[in-house]
Amino acid sequence: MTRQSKTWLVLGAVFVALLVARGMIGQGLGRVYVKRTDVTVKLPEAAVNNAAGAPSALASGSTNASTTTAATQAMETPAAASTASSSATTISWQEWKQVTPLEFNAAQKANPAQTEITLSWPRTIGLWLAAFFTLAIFSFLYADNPFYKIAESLVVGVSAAYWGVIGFWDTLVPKMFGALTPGLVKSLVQPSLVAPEKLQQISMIFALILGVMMLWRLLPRGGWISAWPLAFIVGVTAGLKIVSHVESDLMAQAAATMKPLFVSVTDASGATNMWDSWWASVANVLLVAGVICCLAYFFFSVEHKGVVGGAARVGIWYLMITFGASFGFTVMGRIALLAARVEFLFDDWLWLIDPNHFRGL
Amino acid sequence: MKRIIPMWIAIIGGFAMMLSSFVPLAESAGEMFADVFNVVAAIAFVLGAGSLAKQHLEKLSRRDAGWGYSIITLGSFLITLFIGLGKIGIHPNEQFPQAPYSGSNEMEGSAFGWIYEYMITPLTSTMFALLAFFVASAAFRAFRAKNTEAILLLVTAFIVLLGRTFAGVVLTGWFPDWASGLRLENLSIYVMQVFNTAGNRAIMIGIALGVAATGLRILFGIDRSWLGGGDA
Amino acid sequence: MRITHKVPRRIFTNHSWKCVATFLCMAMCCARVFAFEISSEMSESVAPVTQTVAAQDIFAENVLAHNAPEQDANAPLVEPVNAATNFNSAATPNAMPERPWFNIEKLWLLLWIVFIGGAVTVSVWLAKSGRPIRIRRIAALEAVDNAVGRATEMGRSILFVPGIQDMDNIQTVAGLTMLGRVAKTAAEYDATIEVPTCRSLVMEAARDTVRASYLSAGRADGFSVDRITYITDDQFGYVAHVVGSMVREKPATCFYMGCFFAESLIFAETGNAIGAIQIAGTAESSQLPFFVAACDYTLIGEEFFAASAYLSGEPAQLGTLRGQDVGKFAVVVLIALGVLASTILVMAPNAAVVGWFLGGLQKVLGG
Amino acid sequence: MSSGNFNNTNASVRPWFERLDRIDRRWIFLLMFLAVAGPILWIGVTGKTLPEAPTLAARAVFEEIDHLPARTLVLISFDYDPASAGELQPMATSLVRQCAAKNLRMVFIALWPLGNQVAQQTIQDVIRDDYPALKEGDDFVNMGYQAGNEAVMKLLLTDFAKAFPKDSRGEATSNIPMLKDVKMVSDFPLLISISAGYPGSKEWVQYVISAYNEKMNFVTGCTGVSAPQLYPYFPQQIAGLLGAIKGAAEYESMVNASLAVDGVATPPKYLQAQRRMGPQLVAHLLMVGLIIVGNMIFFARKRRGAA
Repeated sequence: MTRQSKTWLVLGAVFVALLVARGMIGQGLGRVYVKRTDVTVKLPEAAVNNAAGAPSALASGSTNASTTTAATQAMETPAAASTASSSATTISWQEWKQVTPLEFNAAQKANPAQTEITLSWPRTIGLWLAAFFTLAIFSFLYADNPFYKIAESLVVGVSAAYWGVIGFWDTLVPKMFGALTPGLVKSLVQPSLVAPEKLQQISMIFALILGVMMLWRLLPRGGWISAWPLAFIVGVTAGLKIVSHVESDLMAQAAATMKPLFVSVTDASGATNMWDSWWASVANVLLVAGVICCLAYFFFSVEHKGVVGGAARVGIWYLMITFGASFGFTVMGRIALLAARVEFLFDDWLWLIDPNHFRGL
Repeated sequence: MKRIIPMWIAIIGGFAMMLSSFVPLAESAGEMFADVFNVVAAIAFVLGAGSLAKQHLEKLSRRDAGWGYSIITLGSFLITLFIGLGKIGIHPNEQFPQAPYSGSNEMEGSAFGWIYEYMITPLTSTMFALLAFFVASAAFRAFRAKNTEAILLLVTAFIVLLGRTFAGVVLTGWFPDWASGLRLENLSIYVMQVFNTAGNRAIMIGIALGVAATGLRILFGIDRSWLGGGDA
Repeated sequence: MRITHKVPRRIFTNHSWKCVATFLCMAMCCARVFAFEISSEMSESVAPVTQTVAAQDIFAENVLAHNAPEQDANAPLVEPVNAATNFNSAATPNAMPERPWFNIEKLWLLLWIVFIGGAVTVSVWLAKSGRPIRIRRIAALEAVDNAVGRATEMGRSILFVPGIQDMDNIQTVAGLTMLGRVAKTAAEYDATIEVPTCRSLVMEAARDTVRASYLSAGRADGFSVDRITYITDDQFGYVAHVVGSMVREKPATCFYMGCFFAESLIFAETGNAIGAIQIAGTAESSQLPFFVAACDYTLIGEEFFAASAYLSGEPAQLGTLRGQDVGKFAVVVLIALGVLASTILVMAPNAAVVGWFLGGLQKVLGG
Repeated sequence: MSSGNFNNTNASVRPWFERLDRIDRRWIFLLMFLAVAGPILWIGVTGKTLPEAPTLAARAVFEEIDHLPARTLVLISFDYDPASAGELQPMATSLVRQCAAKNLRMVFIALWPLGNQVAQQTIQDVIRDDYPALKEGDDFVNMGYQAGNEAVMKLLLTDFAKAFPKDSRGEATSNIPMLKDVKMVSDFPLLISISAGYPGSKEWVQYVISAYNEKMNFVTGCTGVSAPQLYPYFPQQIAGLLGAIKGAAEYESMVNASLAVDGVATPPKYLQAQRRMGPQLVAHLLMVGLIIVGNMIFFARKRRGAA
């Protein structure tokens, strides 16, 4: 056994021992409780006949998948209700909202036989999985290891699919199908869809053509045509960005730099405050000089020698100060992120701390 | 020919878009392009998915080192895609019960929502949190007074870091009022107001010119390397 | 670097006529617009007059503001003007009921673009006609050859990350042009180059670019599509994969060229830990500090956009860099004049000519 | 990712700075983890928070609100969504608490779609729970979200009722008693924006505050990322500025101190920011320490090299 695997074994053993010990004392370890609510919705009269066929296709999947504790009740939801009798004009389902352990305890105290607030196994398992993933990613800081590789493979697969799904339901369906087949989208997905304008339809047909050209690559011949949509995208991007950058960066920033080098600050009595005036003037001088020197650094067709060289050197100093300040300012946000993960481990998972009084410590 | 047509497509598209920014009637052209682009990108996901599937299937069939992890990637990819595209376990939106797919994939308690909350969020946000460790190691290694530039970088970062804590306030808080400008917290504000503004402004002006020149190189057909043209 | 190209003096080369033609079109548009402005001022007498009056008022307010006791003189001169004009246009939304075919408020923006376009066109034309161009050394770009050569020597791969944004971001496009250059050098040195991408479209574009680079280096057989892969659209999913493969494959050289956000430091620190030579370039100013701190070489902002032209060594491309410099020079001169005028104005608030001059300068910059 | 492996065999021969310079960076990682985890655990278990010494920008926010006479109208814009609530919610909670305690009349608006939701939550947590005497319509009103970004701000310059024709309950603006005298945005002596980006503080300054700098005061709370862009406006256009969780903690401590009642502990919801500052302080000190040690190594080695 190598030294490294020994280290891993010892670390793992200590960790599991601590975890078991933690589970024995206090209120135990992370669990998630959910509260059930029954939702019954009336189908609009007109829709009952039209949609009667469609929901049944979805019926078997209409249970709340992650809360299998109540799967048996959930199985008889929407379509069961709407297909059981043809006169049914309502559909119903159950929703589960996460509640704090405090609420669970209160409900149990009031009525030990209550079934409204229950332990959610899927979410509790999810919580433990999330904790495992958090630790697996942190383990990368020590060395690459199988746990990290599992987490990495999983996050790649899941997130790629996630963005694909988002692209389909949030972009393709409302934008493209919404413009080209509004009837279908209206009846299946979004009854509130506004009828598309002609221009919108044309642009979406155009988009579809570009998309098909892109996919042409998958065919054995004629893949070169996919260069056309790419060229269109690159060209249009270039055109758009030239305008927006010149407007908001070049012109606006240059205009903001036209400051007087000498300022007189007057206080409440109307007298000039020499000290403040001096500081304000120095600030403006430094600012204007800085902008010009930094710009000198960016000159390409002039060697950095002589006056330009001197200015460029001062410019680099300014840039370094800028970078140092940004670095220092960003640290706080980064530490906040780590603190959030640590809080997740200590609070949600290990129940070591309870800053929000969710468990009434 | 295979390079000339795309080049002209880019040139015409680019100039048309540039001019549209100045014509009130065509002001929405930019937004419309954003829509078109998003749709094309969403369709092109098929290509990405194909590449992803191909690399992992090849790894599997070759039994490369770590092929087991490819199973995890492929499996999780397909399962998530299936659940998400089919809106498995999503009940309709309460406002539109007649539309079977009106429910949102992100709703609490759905399978897709579960994947997001208990897999994607912890994995990606922990990855993000690794930054806290890396800023520390980068600061230890890189912030050393090797030359004037490094000293400026280091001293500014030091002042700002210290000024962001209670310790910095305690350290220089006793400075008399007339020297209050030298208190760490005020010093870091001063650095932000003067030096940071100057530096960022110059960077932005430079970037604007750089973007303009890059765009013009494309629109004038001078730079065709992006076209797969290599040298013009 | 001093590049002297002796190109035969042909005025209407393939590119120049295109550049000149487009430039002429733009100039004609401007001329038309000028004519439009004059005629609209003549025909619509009421609205423009109120606007001029308002503009004078603002200006007077501005001067007053500098002497008013509670107003700190450090206040930027620009914003009040901006806001007040906006306020005016908001207050009189019906000044122009019909939508004109040209947005007159953006006239100066158009002129700026025409100016930069003209500067670039002329510089390119001069360069093509054989004028020597001097371009200063950019250390990061001088290092590219060595960095690629190092990978070949060590028998390891090169990692190229073209940012995490899609093709509708100009930084990604600039990153891909850079990829073209690096891939060509890699093909010449017979080094392998890996390009993991965060978007499907970027993957496709990168494949085209690298394929063409190998082709032009005469090594079409060395190109493999499988080294340019799509990972995932998710920012940190992508990061997890890239840093994981970095510690496993240990590339000798890493390039980060494009639009980066928080992941910049994760890449750079991991690359540092595996001892890779790292060259970064981005215009994302919030990420520059991290690249500067952790990479061997960093292309800062404008340098990043200049990189592809610099590496190409072609006179036409280098000419565009000089065009950029002309634009920068104009900005510096305008800022200097503006600073001078506003300083005089503070000392002598009644100098009407200077005030008028400053107002004009503000207008040139869209104020 | 093991960095250069430490060579144990001749470690004892090397001077201290060489050993420290070649230190495995994983020790730094461990220190960072302890610097963050330790304070979280300590604060979580004991419930104590670290002291705060308010800086100028945060003190200015407190004083701007503190000197307003009772019943003054205050416009509070919620320009953020739950994604940035970690940084901004403590500010929002404390700002509303101070306004409620001072008996100012608060008008809530939102320029971010989800801003209305966080505004409602804040109203529930602070006003309804702790200041139940305040009446909606007389003492506070939530006008909800209005789409249009800067266009809404420009409209506010001339016509408040046009920008926000009804409140989130559906009551017409003209029927709301506390808004009777409000014509436009300059009728609010104080504007507060809690901002996570665009549209937010910067746009308020550009479109509203620059037009009414003498009539209105503006204080704002913003995320750490956008704070550097706002500092140039302080203190001329922005009278008070809370930057990131640090600004929130400073301000929170001031509000808590001003409203403290002997013998009654401050509820945890008013301590969110100060709780989060614990790990920040220790981790920042660690970073400062690391920079100092790094430079000690550098200079020690330089001297050795020169000798």
